[in-house]
Amino acid sequence: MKKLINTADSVVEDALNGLAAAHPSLRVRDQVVYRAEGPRRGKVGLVSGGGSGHEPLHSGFVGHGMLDAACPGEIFTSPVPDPIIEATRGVDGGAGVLHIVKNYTGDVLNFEMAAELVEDIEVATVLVDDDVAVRDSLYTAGRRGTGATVFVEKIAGALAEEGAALAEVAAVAAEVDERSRSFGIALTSCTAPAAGKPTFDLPETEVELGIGIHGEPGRARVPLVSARELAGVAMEAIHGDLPLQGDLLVMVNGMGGTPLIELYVVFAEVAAFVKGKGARISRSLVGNYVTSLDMQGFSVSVCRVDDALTRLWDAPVETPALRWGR
Amino acid sequence: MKKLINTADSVVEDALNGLAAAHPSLRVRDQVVYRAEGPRRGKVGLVSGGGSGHEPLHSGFVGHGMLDAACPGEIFTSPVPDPIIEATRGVDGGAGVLHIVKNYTGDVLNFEMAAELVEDIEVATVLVDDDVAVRDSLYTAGRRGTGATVFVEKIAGALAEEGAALAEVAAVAAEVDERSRSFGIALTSCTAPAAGKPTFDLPETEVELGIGIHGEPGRARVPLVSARELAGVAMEAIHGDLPLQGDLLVMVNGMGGTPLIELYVVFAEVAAFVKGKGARISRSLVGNYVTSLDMQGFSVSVCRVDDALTRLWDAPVETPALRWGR
Amino acid sequence: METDLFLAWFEEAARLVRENRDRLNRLDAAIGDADHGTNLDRGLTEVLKALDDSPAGSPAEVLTTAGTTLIRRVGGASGPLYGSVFRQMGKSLETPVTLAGFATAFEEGVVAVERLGKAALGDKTMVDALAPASRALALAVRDGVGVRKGLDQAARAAVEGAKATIPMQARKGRASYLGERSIGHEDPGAASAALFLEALATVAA
Amino acid sequence: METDLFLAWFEEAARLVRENRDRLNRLDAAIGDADHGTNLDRGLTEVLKALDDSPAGSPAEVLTTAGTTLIRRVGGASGPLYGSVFRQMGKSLETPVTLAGFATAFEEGVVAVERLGKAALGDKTMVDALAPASRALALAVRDGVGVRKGLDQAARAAVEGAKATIPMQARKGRASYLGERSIGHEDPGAASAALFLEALATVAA
Ligand SMILES: Nc1ncnc2c1ncn2[C@@H]1O[C@H](COP(=O)(O)OP(=O)(O)O)[C@@H](O)[C@H]1O
Ligand SMILES: Nc1ncnc2c1ncn2[C@@H]1O[C@H](COP(=O)(O)OP(=O)(O)O)[C@@H](O)[C@H]1O
Ligand SMILES: [Mg+2]
Ligand SMILES: [Mg+2]
Ligand SMILES: [Mg+2]
Ligand SMILES: [Mg+2]
Repeated sequence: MKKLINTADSVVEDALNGLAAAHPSLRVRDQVVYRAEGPRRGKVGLVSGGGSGHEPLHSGFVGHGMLDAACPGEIFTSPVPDPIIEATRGVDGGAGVLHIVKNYTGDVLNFEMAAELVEDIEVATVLVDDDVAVRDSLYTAGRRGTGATVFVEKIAGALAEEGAALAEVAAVAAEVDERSRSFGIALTSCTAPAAGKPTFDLPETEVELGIGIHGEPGRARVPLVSARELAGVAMEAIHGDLPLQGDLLVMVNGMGGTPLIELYVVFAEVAAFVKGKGARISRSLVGNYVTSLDMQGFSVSVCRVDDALTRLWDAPVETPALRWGR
Repeated sequence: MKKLINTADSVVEDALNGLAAAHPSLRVRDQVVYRAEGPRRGKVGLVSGGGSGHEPLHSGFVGHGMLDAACPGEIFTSPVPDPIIEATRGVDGGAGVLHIVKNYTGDVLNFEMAAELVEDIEVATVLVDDDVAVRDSLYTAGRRGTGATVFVEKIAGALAEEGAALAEVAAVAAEVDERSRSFGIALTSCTAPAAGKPTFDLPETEVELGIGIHGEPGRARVPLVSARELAGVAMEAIHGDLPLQGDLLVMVNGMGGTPLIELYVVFAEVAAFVKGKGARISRSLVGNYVTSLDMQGFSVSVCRVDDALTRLWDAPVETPALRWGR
Repeated sequence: METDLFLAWFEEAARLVRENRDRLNRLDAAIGDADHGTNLDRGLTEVLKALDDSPAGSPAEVLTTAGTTLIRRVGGASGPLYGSVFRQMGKSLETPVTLAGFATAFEEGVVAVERLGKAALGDKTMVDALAPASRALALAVRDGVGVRKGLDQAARAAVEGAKATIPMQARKGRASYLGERSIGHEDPGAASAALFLEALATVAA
Repeated sequence: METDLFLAWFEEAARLVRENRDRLNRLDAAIGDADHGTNLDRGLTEVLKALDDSPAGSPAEVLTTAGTTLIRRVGGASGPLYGSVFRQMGKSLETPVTLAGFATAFEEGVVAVERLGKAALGDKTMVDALAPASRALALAVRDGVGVRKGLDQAARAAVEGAKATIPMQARKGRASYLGERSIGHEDPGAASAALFLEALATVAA
């Protein structure tokens, strides 16, 4: 294992120190990342979190127009209730707090427990479950939350910034999740510092289809084909679940180890696919936003936006990883 | 070789199509990336370029407050004179054009030839040569241009946006280069699509010190040590060449395959080092800005800024890879 | 069953988990995210610390401290799940602790997990090791076998239950994302549950 | 020396470079960025195309077309450098082409590269193959040996010159970044320069 770390156990703590040193707009206390300026009276607070190793998710999205706090757990392990409780209290401006939770058993359980333990603050929860690679049925824990988390945090954050009530913010968050789908493909496994070796072995000539963001194996393993064909697989899976039509917010996301030039090659194919379906990419992101440590690969996330959602997407945002309008 | 590409020969072209599709603010024509809105009358035009494989450099820095055009060559191969000539004509607003050239023989020769061939436009050239890993002497081609290119393009771009004359813009670009130093370390080699295999083999337990951004081997090979020690090596090399003092603009740059969480671990160490020298990090960047395809590793770039340069750094910028203030 | 037995239980469980840490991680790597051993190891180390810092006066206190610590220190799915098993047991357990009393409290602990995780027998989770152990305890009580024998039968039932998860397709937790690909691997949580019961049988022997 | 000989020269050079493409890339990988073979291969393919599209009427035209195409299509350091060699030769060459005339034009081509690249003998560049070849041509002319023999001696001198770069420490181009580590490797540009001269000797033989 080759990593820029001090010790496997201190990665998260060391990285949080770096984050604090790099971004005066953030404050880090007890493994929670807050906006430096603290809560705003009357504004709904947004808290998200989950295992580390997905940077910039979630701490890179803390700031004006997006999250109020992020709770990073150990690598690939959801945070425990205590910091979530701390964060919830820390961001409350009297208008209640929204928990944005990616749909993983661990995240769900720990956020649930935290929510129960802060009786004095009104807490609403939205579960993000956009990954079409997972069949949503009685026979699974339901779909995983992946790329759409960025859409949910940005759009809900914008509405909260405008002073909307908790119920409205929770509603728009749920709406964005419903309108979003994602699919991921891995060229290589990732290596968790604690494990010290790749989570799975992938031959030089094969890829994993339908991977999550924790180095879990995907649903199937197929030969490595061209970017055009791989983008096609991802887009067909999404289109088959939520037909592409109208205006689309599209993110081509790198898994952490894939160079930007390759992501643009993929985006070109995704754009061609969308055009072929008669839909239109009205907004887009290309880069590393929801990663899986050093994994090579990509995921595509699509949200069928309307004018209201587009306006909220365009609203000013000022975070380490997403910034425009100020 | 595992890459998200269609064919090794079409990577640059395919990626440029993706870039154009992803960013309505850009226009791509004949392998040149322009601002969509075209040149502004009376504004000095900024043109940069070089081999591809360093994304987001240079095309990701085209936009308000930074470059007017970028000329991406084949992977790791500087562009030929024709597109540079095209770009120079395309961005000229009557106030002349600044060529920002990283100091590599190929880039220097091709930009030189292009500059000679556009007699009717006033062209000034600034060479970026910030890499302290290379001894600057009669016995080398001089120092390489690496991370400081981002500083030069941002600050010169801001001054040009304010309507300064070509001589002033060229002067501030040269000043930023003089005040900047960089040092890079690789954990792995990169794999160029045409070559199909790693440029050099690096054992599991070793790193290359003083690498460039083209997969060239570095000046020395040493055992892989902690992030703290590696950051120390880079910072000592920089400090030994340009003593750290006063306000510093610091970039911890990923080489393309290194996850953000590790870059933050490195940044924490860099910040501690700077503090130890009694200097102060007044501005910073952490992320992938000047990459070397899928190489794992990092580089640190430092610029000793004064208030004037800081003001220009803070000025509004709106490009795919760097954006604030609008 | 005295307080010391329960303290010894967690010391032995911590030792066994540490010993099996990599195996649990490997099992989790096959159908999850490769951290179950790391998570439990971290959690049980904290449990021993907690029991050291505030010596428990009763078996119930030992279980409550253990459960709370797991919830507060482990994270992931297994933290809250194991945490509620022991917290619920702590709530239900009355001193002096008989095998019958223990069996009842254990059953309530299992029910708590099933409720929290919405998991049932056959979903390929820790429940598939915990539930059979609970039934074994109930039978032992009915047949009036002693504590040692009863815990021993519970441990065997748990181990068998864990092995029985191999052919199952997961319906809960990360493993469920793999669909058919989850078949053919032992569930890491079921495997660690078996370790807990083996630990108890060992210290009671 | 007729126009056809010069056309044949570039066809043979293109073939040889294609054949040695990977070797040149490997040499460049050791002390540069692994693309010299790819760059020249791309460039010479374009040169043949250009010579096809606009048939050259004289040796000088062949060289000018080749030089311009290399500058316009190769990029990197070698594009402009090789390009100016041939462009300069095209400028200087007079028809009919005698060995003496060719030698003079070649020397001027070498001088052009030395000027453009600010490189001198011993800097571990293509100059270390080109300059010896030029001297060999001059001697051949002085000794009045025929075209075939003269070009053959030039090719040998170039090959030796290229080999002689192995122990050198690079002072120009990317290789210079490696300092002492550049010692022990043949310079890719010197190696390709030798291929150009071998190609000419072959077609003249
Ligand atoms: N819904 C659930 N109900 C019961 N047990 C579960 C459930 N989800 C997961 N588990 C158990 O948790 C184990 C995984 O624990 P662990 O790897 O520590 O957490 P995570 O899955 O968050 O990484 C699984 O092997 C399974 O036995
Ligand atoms: N300043 C120079 N003068 C003469 N030849 C040079 C100079 N710099 C580089 N070269 C030649 O160019 C060769 C490298 O060419 P190539 O790899 O195609 O370009 P690049 O270095 O831009 O990748 C070197 O091997 C060397 O022979
Ligand atoms: Mg986990
Ligand atoms: Mg090159
Ligand atoms: Mg796990
Ligand atoms: Mg080269």
